[in-house]
Amino acid sequence: MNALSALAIRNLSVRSTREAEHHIIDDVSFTLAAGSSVGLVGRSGAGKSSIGNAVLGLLPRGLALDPASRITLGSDELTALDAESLRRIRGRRLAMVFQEPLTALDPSMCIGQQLTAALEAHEVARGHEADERADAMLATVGLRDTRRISRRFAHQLSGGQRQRVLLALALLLRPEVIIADEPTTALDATLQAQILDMMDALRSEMGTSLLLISHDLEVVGERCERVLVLEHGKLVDDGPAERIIASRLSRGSGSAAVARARAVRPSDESLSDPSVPLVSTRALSVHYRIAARLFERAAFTVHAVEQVDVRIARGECLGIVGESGSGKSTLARALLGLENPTSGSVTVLGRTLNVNDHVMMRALRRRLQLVPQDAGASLTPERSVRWLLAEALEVHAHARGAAALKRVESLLAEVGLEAALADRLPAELSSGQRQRVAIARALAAQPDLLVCDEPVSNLDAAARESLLSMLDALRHDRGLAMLLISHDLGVVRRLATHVAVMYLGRVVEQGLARDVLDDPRMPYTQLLRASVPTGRPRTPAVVSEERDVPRAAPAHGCSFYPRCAFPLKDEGCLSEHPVLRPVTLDPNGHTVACLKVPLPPSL
Amino acid sequence: MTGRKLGTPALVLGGLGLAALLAPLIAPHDPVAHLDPVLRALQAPSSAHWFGTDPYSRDVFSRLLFGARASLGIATLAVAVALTLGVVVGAAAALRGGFVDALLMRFTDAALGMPRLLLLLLVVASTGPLPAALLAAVIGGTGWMTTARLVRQETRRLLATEHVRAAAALGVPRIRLWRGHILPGLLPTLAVAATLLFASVLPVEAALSFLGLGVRAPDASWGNIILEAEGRVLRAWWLVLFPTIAIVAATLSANLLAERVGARYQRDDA
Amino acid sequence: AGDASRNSAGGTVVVATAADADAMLPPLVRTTQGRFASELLFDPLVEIGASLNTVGDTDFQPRLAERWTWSADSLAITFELNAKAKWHDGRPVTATDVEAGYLALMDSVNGAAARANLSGVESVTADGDRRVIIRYSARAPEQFYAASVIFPLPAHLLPSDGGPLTTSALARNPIGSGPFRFVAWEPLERLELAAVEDYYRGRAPLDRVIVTVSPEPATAQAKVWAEEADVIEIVPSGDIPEALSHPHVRLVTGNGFDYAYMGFNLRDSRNRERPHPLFANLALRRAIAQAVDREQVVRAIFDTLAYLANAPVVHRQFTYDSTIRAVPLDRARAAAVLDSLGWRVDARDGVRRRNGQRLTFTALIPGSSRNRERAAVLIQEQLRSVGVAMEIERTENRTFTQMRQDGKFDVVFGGWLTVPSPGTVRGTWGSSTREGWGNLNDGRWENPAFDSAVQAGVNAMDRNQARANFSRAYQVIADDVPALFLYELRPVAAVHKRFVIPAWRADGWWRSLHEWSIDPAQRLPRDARPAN
Amino acid sequence: MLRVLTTRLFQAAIVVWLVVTASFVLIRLAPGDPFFSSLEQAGVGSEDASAMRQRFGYERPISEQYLRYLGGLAQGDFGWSHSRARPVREVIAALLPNTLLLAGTGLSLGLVFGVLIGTWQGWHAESRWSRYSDRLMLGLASVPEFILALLLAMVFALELRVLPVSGMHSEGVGGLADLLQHLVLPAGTLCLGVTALLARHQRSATRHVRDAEFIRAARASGISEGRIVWRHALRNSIAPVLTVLGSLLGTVASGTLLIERIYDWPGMGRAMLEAVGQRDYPLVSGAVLVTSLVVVAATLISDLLVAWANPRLRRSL
Ligand SMILES: Nc1ncnc2c1ncn2[C@@H]1O[C@H](COP(=O)(O)OP(=O)(O)OP(=O)(O)O)[C@@H](O)[C@H]1O
Ligand SMILES: Nc1ncnc2c1ncn2[C@@H]1O[C@H](COP(=O)(O)OP(=O)(O)OP(=O)(O)O)[C@@H](O)[C@H]1O
Ligand SMILES: [Mg+2]
Ligand SMILES: [Mg+2]
Repeated sequence: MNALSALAIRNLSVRSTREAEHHIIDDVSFTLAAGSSVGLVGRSGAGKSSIGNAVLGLLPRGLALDPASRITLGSDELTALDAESLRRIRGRRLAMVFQEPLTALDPSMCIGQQLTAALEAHEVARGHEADERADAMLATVGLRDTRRISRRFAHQLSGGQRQRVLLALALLLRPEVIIADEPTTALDATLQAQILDMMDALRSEMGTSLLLISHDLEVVGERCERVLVLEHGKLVDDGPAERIIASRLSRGSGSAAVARARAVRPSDESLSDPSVPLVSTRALSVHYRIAARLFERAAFTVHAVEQVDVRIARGECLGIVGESGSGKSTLARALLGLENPTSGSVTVLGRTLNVNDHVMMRALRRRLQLVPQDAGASLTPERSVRWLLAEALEVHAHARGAAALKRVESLLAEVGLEAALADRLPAELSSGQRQRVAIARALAAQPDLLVCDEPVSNLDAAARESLLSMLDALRHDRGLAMLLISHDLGVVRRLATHVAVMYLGRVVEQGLARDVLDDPRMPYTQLLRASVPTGRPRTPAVVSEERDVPRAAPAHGCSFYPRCAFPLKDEGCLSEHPVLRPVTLDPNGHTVACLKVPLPPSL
Repeated sequence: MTGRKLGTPALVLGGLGLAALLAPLIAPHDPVAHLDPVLRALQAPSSAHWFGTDPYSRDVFSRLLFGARASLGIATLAVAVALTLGVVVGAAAALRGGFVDALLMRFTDAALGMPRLLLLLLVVASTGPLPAALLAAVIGGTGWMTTARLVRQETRRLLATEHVRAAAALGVPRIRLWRGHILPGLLPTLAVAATLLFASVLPVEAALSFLGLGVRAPDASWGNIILEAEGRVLRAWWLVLFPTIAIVAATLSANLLAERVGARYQRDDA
Repeated sequence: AGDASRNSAGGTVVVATAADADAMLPPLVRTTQGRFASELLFDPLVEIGASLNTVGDTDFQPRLAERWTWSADSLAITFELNAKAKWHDGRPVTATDVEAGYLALMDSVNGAAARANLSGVESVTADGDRRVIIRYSARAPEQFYAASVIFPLPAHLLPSDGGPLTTSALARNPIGSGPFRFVAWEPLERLELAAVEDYYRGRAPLDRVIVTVSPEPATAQAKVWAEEADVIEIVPSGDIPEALSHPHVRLVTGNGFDYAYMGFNLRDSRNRERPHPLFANLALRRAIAQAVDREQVVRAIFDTLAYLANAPVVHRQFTYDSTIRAVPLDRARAAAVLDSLGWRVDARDGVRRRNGQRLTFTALIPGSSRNRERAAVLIQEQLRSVGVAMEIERTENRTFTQMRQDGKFDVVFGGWLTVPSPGTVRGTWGSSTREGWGNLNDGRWENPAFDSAVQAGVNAMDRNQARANFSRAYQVIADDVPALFLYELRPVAAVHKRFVIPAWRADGWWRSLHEWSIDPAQRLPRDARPAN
Repeated sequence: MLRVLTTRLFQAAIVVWLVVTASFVLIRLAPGDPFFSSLEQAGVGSEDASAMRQRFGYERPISEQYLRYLGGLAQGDFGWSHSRARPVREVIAALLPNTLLLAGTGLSLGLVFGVLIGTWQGWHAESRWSRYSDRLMLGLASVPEFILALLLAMVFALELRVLPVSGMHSEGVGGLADLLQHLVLPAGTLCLGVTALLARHQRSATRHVRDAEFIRAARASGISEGRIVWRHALRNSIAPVLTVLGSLLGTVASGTLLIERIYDWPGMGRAMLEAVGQRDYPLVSGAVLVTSLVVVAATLISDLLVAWANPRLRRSL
């Protein structure tokens, strides 16, 4: 073994305690040299997260480490350590970023405390100093206004914000080894690049080693020197990143390259009938009032969605893109009547939504379905997959009893899951598997509008591709309307007919997908597109955009002004508030909320 | 975990139930017969009377067997009433929210604030002695409030979780939502509440016979066997010890059985 | 006074009871506990002697009245007050106070029990400060006894506006004339009295009398066993072994004034105008009496600590007669009579039936009396053996009393606390059709022979003649079986050994309390004289 | 939150009114009245009681009595307690502190022990000691309270003679030490029952939280096991205990009845029992008023605490 190895894993095996013969991880050995970064890839359900959990000695109930397994951190044999020594190592020398941010945060402790608790646990800092360090760390992962953020609870954050809190927790103590399990799935490309850069910097400065678990071959290719490939719990390949990524990217099935290639296919707009929108919003705003303590009057208000007008017609797919925390999920939920609008309205099939009208909401529920961002947490933990899917079928009277139970298997097949998983509880699935169960559940209702909030964030390229094609086919063949939220612009381009770009709760650019994504006018949209990973090693020279500068909207004028890199930007941007204006002659066409974008000549 | 057998607790509870059913066959003596109230009263356990005799010289062992019928029957029924009321009120309050919630919970507060004794006294005053089934209903009807508050609290907690919100968004109707997605999460709490109810009901039955509400003389119940000791817990220990053991054994095994059945249910839900 | 006598004096007696005094002022008192307190605080004019004689003035003891003289026609008695007698606030006891005491007793608002005794009194008038004259409307054997129920009250402290005594300042802070003065009263918790230094009959050796109330009888006893209290008035027979196991406890057996009975309702419980379907029939009542082994009931419950009662009279009443014969136990006869009445044993449940109707009835018992519950259950089992099904209905006390007064029962397990005067049977067993009689006769039994015998007994000026008449009445009631008389309690009290007790009075053990003293060698810490 | 609170206070007033009204009516439905004597004493007639009834207005129609009672309440007059021969307000002022002392001590000790034991049991749910102690708790919960009370009294006060049998003070002794000695048994009995009850709830809840992902995540950042248990797990599992505590506090205000009776503790429960027995209408209503106030306050506090523990429930109570 490498003398310099920071982490050495030998004969790691993990079994399910229920079915002793079921090996989740089967005799895996590898090492992680100090300062190196190694990618761990494999299909969803291959066992990647289980390796991470096993290394930390934190396998969930129901999984057990084989006694022959050896895990060595530096010179310490982790499997032989007592609880207290292990504790000292965790977080301090060995950290992990959990795959599902929502469940990994304590729901009843504000996040600032969760960070300082980690500092205090390792006696690194306490009291005021700990607060300072926690705030600083939150700022480093791109969270603004950290004082306020740190007083919030997990459920008051957006998906990407939560993920960054987890990252902050892992990076806080500058550990020797970081196991990052899909650490950037909920982050936009710019942020993703920024975070990964930071880890690279840690690697070079501190000799930190990184085990990066990801589906995103481009990211792995960009950031890792070596790649491990896991299949059904077995290590099937181990080699330099260039070779493996290149071969995988170019391989026919399940390749993201295919997705990319196909994504260029112009979206089919023939089905859409813009005159009768299925859903539309008018000046929709959702504000959250936040009080940190029990008897506090709302300390401040978050304008999560601000004056948004969007519309989706049958057969259309509206893609929503925007930075983490820009209000995408909130908009989606408000659209479905799951969030009370502060002002404005949502109209579904000609009727204005009223959240408190239970009769109306019940009638609409079947027609509007959601795949939530935290799909894993949306499954009732005590219910088996089969039960959950059968219920969805029964509730909407598509099938009952035995028929429903049978339909379950075809539903599972549609989302690429084996029928054998049907009798598992959600906790016994991998994240990607759970995500697909959530999608299957939404599809079971045969909705008219499907809202997918990051539906494929935890899926490998093959699963992702087959899912996307299935959704596209549904849209095409059955006129399914969709709202698609994703950070992966490739995915959006692949599926969306229209795109809305959100920034700080507002839509700042809107239009046909090809117009907006292929020819973005707004500087913000251009920025989003810039740092999409390529799959090739990156030169760290590329300086990522400075997020530490205040991003809060200025009191007047364009809220993007401080970060705007547009050459035409000037003082005038601060005097007037930009509204969406068409930049083409087509009245339903491309609109942009920028004062400096040139208008079409006739206007 | 799942392979856990229903074993001992089922055996104990089954045994108690069986003993209750077969009491006439097993009991060595007529449970109400006075053998010799002057010479054989209040005898400590011996080979002739395994559990001793009471102040009327009745055989305690036989009374215990026959008393199981009344006590277990009343306890089970009372728990069923209290649980049903508690669950319905608690769940309705949490699910409907708003005005209904306020109404039901304040009613619960009122029921808590109204001393049980006063209510029971009214019952005595207006109806006189009650048949066992009604007695159970009265005990249950005055003991549901804590369960209601628990059910409401837990339902509200679960309503705020991702998975219940997701199920609601899916369009699962409210009652079904509660049964399918909230009840499983609530079940452990409910199981605890139910066994504690069961444990609390048996003594209540005993206390009630003070008011003339209990099982009527000369019929036996575990509670009134204890009362025959008239507080002499040390001197007439056999009158206290054996029924108490019976009560504890019944509660314990009911609880363990509930736990194990619950563990099974969690797996076999499909 | 010498320090030496002070040294041997002193000490505290703590009395544990299950119920508290209902009041402190004699006209307001109804309970035994109330009598305890009020009779320690207030002295009467004269007190009945240890013989409990109620006829004439034989054996009556002077109290506030030092001496008395009868008028020639015996229709007036002049009482001379003791010159040293003082109220606890230092004022002397005057004749006006006696008047006030009498008026308070007669005031219907106060509802004093003793009013019945005073029905023959025409007036009570002061004659100067020290002299009181009681005038009577007619001669009666218990004329003097009536004077003994009068407790003078401090006229100067009575509510001047004529407001009710119950809520007056005096009721809450009674100023009396007895051997102990009032210190504090937490109703239903604790009462404290202290010795009066200049008591006209000599200061009591004890310093303090404290009553603590424990509604739970077991607790009241436990206090005595743990030396937290010194006296408990009644120890149930079942607890005698426990009491004997504590070396510091001495048991005192006394005589009581309670008797208990199983009374039949002679009227239909739903319609009081109609006779009771079962118990209007004497043969049936007798059959039931023959089926009950009362001897066994009494022995089983009390061992030897109660007498078998045969009539509504107790040993300490001078009319007690041990020759009264109750219906004897004879189950074979009972069965034969029941058979002849048409009640045949049914093989299904062993209960007799006539025309398909079961021979069953309910027995009302009060929730608070363990003894009577015992008796009921024992009799229930005995009756079962002759095919009679008696259901027991146990109710809370007030409900019991209400149901009983309303005649809503078939059989009631009742009990009466009597007084030395035997005439009280007029109220409890006399015909309610007679003026002033039978107001407590809830079973509505009526028998002219009984009434006239009692009347003759009450009017007899001679004790022996009275006895003969009452015996006749008792035999009538025993033969007519309006009730099965069960037992007369012989209460056993437990007292701490350190007390030296001169006598234990059957009509109120506290009557000798001002003579109790403590053996100095056995003092407890609480016997130390209070700092103040 | 403040709005929610004011609404709750308003509702509380309605609850108290409701309970007082109900008790007012109910107690009058029971046979007998304050001047109806249940004495079995020859010579005591009942005709004299009517004068007293008249004086206290018990012969008027119940609606009129009710309005007069409410009118009195509005002026802070709770009426006259017949069984204790003093104003109801004085009775309550004297007894309520005693009950609160007993209930407060018993409940808070029970809370501490129950939560400690239950959390430990739930955290180590698989261990043998956890299972055994759980059974012990359940056993303890099913032993009738009065038996427990009598047994403790017999053993500690009569056999071992280490503690006083009853009451709040020994005759002739006073002071805090004496009071505490008297408090041990009743509070201990109460505490045992409460501990058993709360431990069972806490165990079940802890056991459930133990497997949550965030607990694993906390371990992953090296938080010590103790902190995980007492900071993370406890806060996420305490809600059932808090809820039960809310109703316990309420019932205990009138419900230490048996304990107060057996240990002769001069408190509200004992007084209420006697007041009901003696049909002391004003005292019953007054006591019920106080208990319902305590209940309302207790449930409100418990709801607030639940909201504190679970931020997702904060928008309403
Ligand atoms: N329940 C809530 N209470 C308070 N603030 C909230 C709540 N939910 C979301 N927010 C805030 O509203 C803003 C928008 O959140 P939202 O979840 O819509 O973002 P998003 O665009 O989906 O981001 P991401 O890509 O990170 O998922 C964020 O700043 C978030 O912190
Ligand atoms: N408790 C369990 N019992 C049985 N099987 C389990 C259990 N937990 C996980 N599994 C299975 O183990 C396999 C590996 O799961 P793991 O979460 O490690 O996958 P993964 O590679 O991280 O997948 P993803 O990319 O979807 O997150 C999956 O097939 C999952 O179904
Ligand atoms: Mg995973
Ligand atoms: Mg989101």
